Amino acid sequence: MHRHPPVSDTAPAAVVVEDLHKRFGELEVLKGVSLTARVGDVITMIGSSGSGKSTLLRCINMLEIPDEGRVTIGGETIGLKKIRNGRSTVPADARQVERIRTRLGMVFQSFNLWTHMTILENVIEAPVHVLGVPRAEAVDRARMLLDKVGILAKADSYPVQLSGGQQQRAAIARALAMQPKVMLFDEPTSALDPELVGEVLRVIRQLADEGNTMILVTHEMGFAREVASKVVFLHQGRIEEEGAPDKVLTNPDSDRVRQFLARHLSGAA
Amino acid sequence: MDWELMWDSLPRLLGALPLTLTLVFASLLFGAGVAFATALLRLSGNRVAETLTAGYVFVFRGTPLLVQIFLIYYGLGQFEAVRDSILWPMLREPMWCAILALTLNTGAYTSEILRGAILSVPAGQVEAARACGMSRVLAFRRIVLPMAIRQMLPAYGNEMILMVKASSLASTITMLEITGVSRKIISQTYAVFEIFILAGAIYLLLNFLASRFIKHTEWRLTPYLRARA
Amino acid sequence: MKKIVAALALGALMAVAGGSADAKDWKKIRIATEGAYAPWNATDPSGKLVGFEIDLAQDLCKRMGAECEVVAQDWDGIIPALQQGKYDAIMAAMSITAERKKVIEFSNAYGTEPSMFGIPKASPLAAAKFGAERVDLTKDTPENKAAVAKLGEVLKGKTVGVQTSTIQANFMEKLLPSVAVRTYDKLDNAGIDMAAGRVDAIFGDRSAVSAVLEADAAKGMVLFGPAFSRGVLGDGVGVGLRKADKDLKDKFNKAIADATKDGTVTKLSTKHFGYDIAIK
Amino acid sequence: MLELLSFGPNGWGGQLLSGLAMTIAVSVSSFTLGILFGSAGAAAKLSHSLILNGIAEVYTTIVRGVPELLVIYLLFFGGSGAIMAVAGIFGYEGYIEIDAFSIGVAAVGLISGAYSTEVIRGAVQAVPVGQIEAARACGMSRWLILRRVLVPQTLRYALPGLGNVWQLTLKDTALISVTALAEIMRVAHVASGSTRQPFLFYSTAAVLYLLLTTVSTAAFERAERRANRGVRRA
Repeated sequence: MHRHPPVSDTAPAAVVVEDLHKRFGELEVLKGVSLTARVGDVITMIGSSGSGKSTLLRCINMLEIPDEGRVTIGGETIGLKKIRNGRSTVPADARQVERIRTRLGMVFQSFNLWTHMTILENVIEAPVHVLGVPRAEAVDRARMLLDKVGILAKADSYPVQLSGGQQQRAAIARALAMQPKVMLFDEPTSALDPELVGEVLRVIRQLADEGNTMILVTHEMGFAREVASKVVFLHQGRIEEEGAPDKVLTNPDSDRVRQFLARHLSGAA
Repeated sequence: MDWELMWDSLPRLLGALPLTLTLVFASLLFGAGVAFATALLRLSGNRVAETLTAGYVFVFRGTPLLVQIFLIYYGLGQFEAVRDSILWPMLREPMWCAILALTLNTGAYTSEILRGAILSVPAGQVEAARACGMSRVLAFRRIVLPMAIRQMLPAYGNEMILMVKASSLASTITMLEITGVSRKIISQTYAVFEIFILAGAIYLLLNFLASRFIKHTEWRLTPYLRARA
Repeated sequence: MKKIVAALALGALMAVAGGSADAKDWKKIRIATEGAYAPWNATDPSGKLVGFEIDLAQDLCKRMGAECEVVAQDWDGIIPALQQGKYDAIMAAMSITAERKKVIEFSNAYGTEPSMFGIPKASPLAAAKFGAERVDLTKDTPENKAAVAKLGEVLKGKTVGVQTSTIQANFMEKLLPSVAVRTYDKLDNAGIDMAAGRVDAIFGDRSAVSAVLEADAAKGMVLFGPAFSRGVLGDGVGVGLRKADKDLKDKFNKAIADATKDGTVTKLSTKHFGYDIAIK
Repeated sequence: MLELLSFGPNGWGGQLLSGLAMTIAVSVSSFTLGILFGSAGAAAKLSHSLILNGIAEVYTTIVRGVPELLVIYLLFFGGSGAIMAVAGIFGYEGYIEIDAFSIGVAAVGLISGAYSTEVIRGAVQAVPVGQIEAARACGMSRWLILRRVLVPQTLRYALPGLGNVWQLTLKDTALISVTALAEIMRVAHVASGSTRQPFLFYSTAAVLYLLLTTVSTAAFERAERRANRGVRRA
C-alpha cells in the first residue's frame, strides 16, 4: 500500500489556522480549532457529519467568515473586523481575500462548474479574468491540465454533457489552472455514483504524489490513509485527535475515533 | 393635493364600484366556463377541435384587449346581419360587449393555465386511479381535475387581478365604471392627480382583497401540505 | 445601487431630451387640436391635421409673428394637458363657458355655431314639432321654454350620444337630466353607434353633427330640432389659454380682431363650412 | 373597401405602416427601460437595506395592482407637472414639455419594469449558490462575478419570464393610443371613426399585433435555445 512520506516539522507553513470559532445563529459549529498545514502536507479531515470539517475548510478561503480566530496563508494573515453590532465579522479588505483565494484552489462536493460555459471556458475563466493571463497561454495550460485529468476530449462540451466524475475532474483542472499553493477538497467524491469515485481519487492521488499541498475533507477512509501525511479527526467543532495516518486510523488514543472507525472502516481496505 | 375634492368625489367613485365588480365577476364566471371547455377541447385528441381552440387562444392572447373590445363593440355593430340577429339585444349594450370581450380574453388565458395544470398531473397518479378500476372520466373528475385546480390556483389568482385591471378598459366604450367615472369627474374638475390616485387606491384595495381570497382558498384546498407542520 | 442611479439618470435624460420650451417670448407657439371634429378640425388619411382651425391658426400666427405647430390631442385630455404645459393654446372648437373659465383663460371668440341634434331619418323622433327654429338659452321666452320642455318629452326613454366634456354633455346634464346620455371620446364614435342603433340621437355643434351625418349619408341621417345657442352652450368658440399667459391672450385677441375685420375668418369659414361662422 | 388599406392618397396603408413602426419603437424602448427598472427593482429587493426593499415593494405592488390605463393617464397628465415641480426646486420656471413618445415609453416602461423586477429577482435567486462560491473561490471580485457568472446565468433563467413581459409590454402599448401617439391602435381608431369602417381597421390592427407577437415569440424561443446551450443535453 502506498504511503505519503511524513513532512518535516521545519518545512514552511502553508496554512495556519488559530483558535477558529464559527457560529451559525445559536449553533456553534467550530469551537476553537487550530491547525497547521506545511508545504508538502496532505491533510485529510475526517469526522461524522456536522463535526465542522467542511466549515473549517470553507473558513480557510473565507467562503465562511470565522467569528473569531486567525487564518494565515503563506505567512499572510487575513484581516478581519467586527461590524457595528459586534456580532458579525467581515474581511477588513475584500481585495486581500480575493488575492489570497487565487492561491487556494477549491474543489466542491457539487462540482459547481459554471453551467453557461464549456469545460475549457470554465478552466480559463479565472486565469484570464482574475490573473490576467493571456488567453492563448491560458488555453494551452488548460488543455494540458484537462489532458492530465483525462478529459481533454470534453474540452468543448458543456458541464451537463459530462458524467459526475468527469465534471469533478474538470473542476479539479479549473482549480489547478490558478496554480494554487494549496488545494482544498470539500468531500470531492460524496456526490458521485460509486463507480465514478475511483477516477476522481486517482487524479487526487496523482496530485498528492507530485508533492502538492492539500487539505481534504473526505469519507473515504482507505483513501485518507493512503494519501495523507496527517489525519485530523474533528468532533463537535473541536479537533479530537490528529497525527500520522497509521497512528490515528489504526491505533487512536480517543474512544470516539475508535467508534467512528468501527462504523466506517468495516468495508474499507 | 385637494383633500376636500378627493373626499367629495369618493362617493361618486364608490358608486361605480358595483359596475366594476359586475364586469369582473361576470367575465370571470363566464370565462371559467369558456376556459374549461377550451382546455378540454384542446386536450381532446380531436384534430378539428384542437385546431379551432388553439386558433382562438392564439388570437386572443396575441392581441391587445383594447383591440378586442373595440372590435366587438364598434366592429360587430357595423354589420346589418349582426344587428338583425337574435344576439343584437345583448350586443347593443356596451355592458354585454365589455363582458363578452373580457370573457373571451380571460377564457383564452385561463384555458392555458388549466391545460398546463392538467398536463402537470403526474402520470402515476392517473395510473394509480386506473389501477383501482376508475374509468377515464372518473379518474379525470376525481383525481386529475382536483389536482389541476389546486395546482393552477396561484396563476389563476394573477388572472383575477389582471381582470380587475382589465375592467377599466370598459371605460373606452362608454361604460361608467370606476375608470369611466374618474375620467368624467376629471373632465369637470380637471383634478387629474386627486381623482386618479383615489381610483388607483380603490383598484389596489380590490386586488389586495382578491389576492387574500386566493391565498385563503389555496390554504383551504391544500390540507395535505399543512399536515406536517 | 449603480443600476438604480443609471435608471434614474436615464429617466432624467429622457425628460430633458423631450425638450424644454421657454415660451415666454412667444416666437414659437404650440397649438393643440382634436383632429376628429370636422369641419373644425380633422385628420386626413395621411395623418395630416386639416380643417378650419388649422388654417385659421396658421393665419393668426402669421399675424402674431410667431412660428406655430399644431398638434393632435384627444379631447378629454385637452385642458389638463394645456395646464401641464404640453402646448400653449387650444383651438379645438372649444366654446367659451363659465365653467371652463374657472380653470383656463379664453381669447375672444373667433367663431360661433349653434348646437343641434342628429337622428336617423326613419326615427319616430323626426315627426316632433318644436315651434321654434332657434333657441337662445339666455332668453327666457315662453317659446324657448316650451321648446326645451318638448325636447325632454320626445327624448324620454331615448338615449343621446354626446362627446365627453363638451357643452352639449353639459346641456343634457343641466337641462334634460332625465334623458339617458352616453358619452364618447369622439363624436365620430357616437355617430357609429347611432348608425348601429345603439343611441337614438347625437348632439353636437351643428357643423360637426352635419359632418357625422354626412359620413353615414347612406343610412339616411338628418338634423333634428331647434338650433340651440348660448347659455350653458357658451359664447362662441375661442382660443383656450393658460391663466398665466395674459400676454399671449392679448396677442391672440388682436390677431383675431384683425382676421375678423379683414374677412379672413369669413373666407376660411366659407371654404370649410360652406357658410359664415365669424362673429359679427 | 380594401382600398382604404391601400398606400394611395385615400388609403390608410401608409399610416398603418408607420403606426406599426411606432408600436415597435415604443415597445422596444419601453421594454429596455423596463429591464433597467427591473434590474434596479430586483437589486433593491435582494439588497439588505430595508428602505430599498420597501421602495421596490411599493413600486411593484402599486404598478401591478393599478390598471395600466390609470398609470398611463397619470403619467400623461401628471408627468410633466411632476418634472416641472422638480425643475422648479432647481430654479427653472418655464414650461417643460415632454412629447407623447417619451411619456408613453416612460409609462409602459414603468409597468414593464414592475413585472421584470419579479422575473429578474426570481432568476437571480435561481442561480445556484455553488456557482457564485466557485467564482469566489477563484478570487473573482464582486464586479467580475456579477459580469461573468451572475448576469449570464440570470439571463438564462430570466429569458422565458422576460419573453412574457415582452408580450405584455407589446400589448400595453395599445393603451398609449389615448395619448394620441400615432401607433397602430391610434391609427385604427382615427381611421375607423373617419371612414365608418371600424371592423376593417380594428381587425387590421389585430392582425398587425398578431404578426408582432408571433414573430417575437419565435425570436424569444431562438434566444432561449441559444442561452440554454449549457443546460439541456445536446
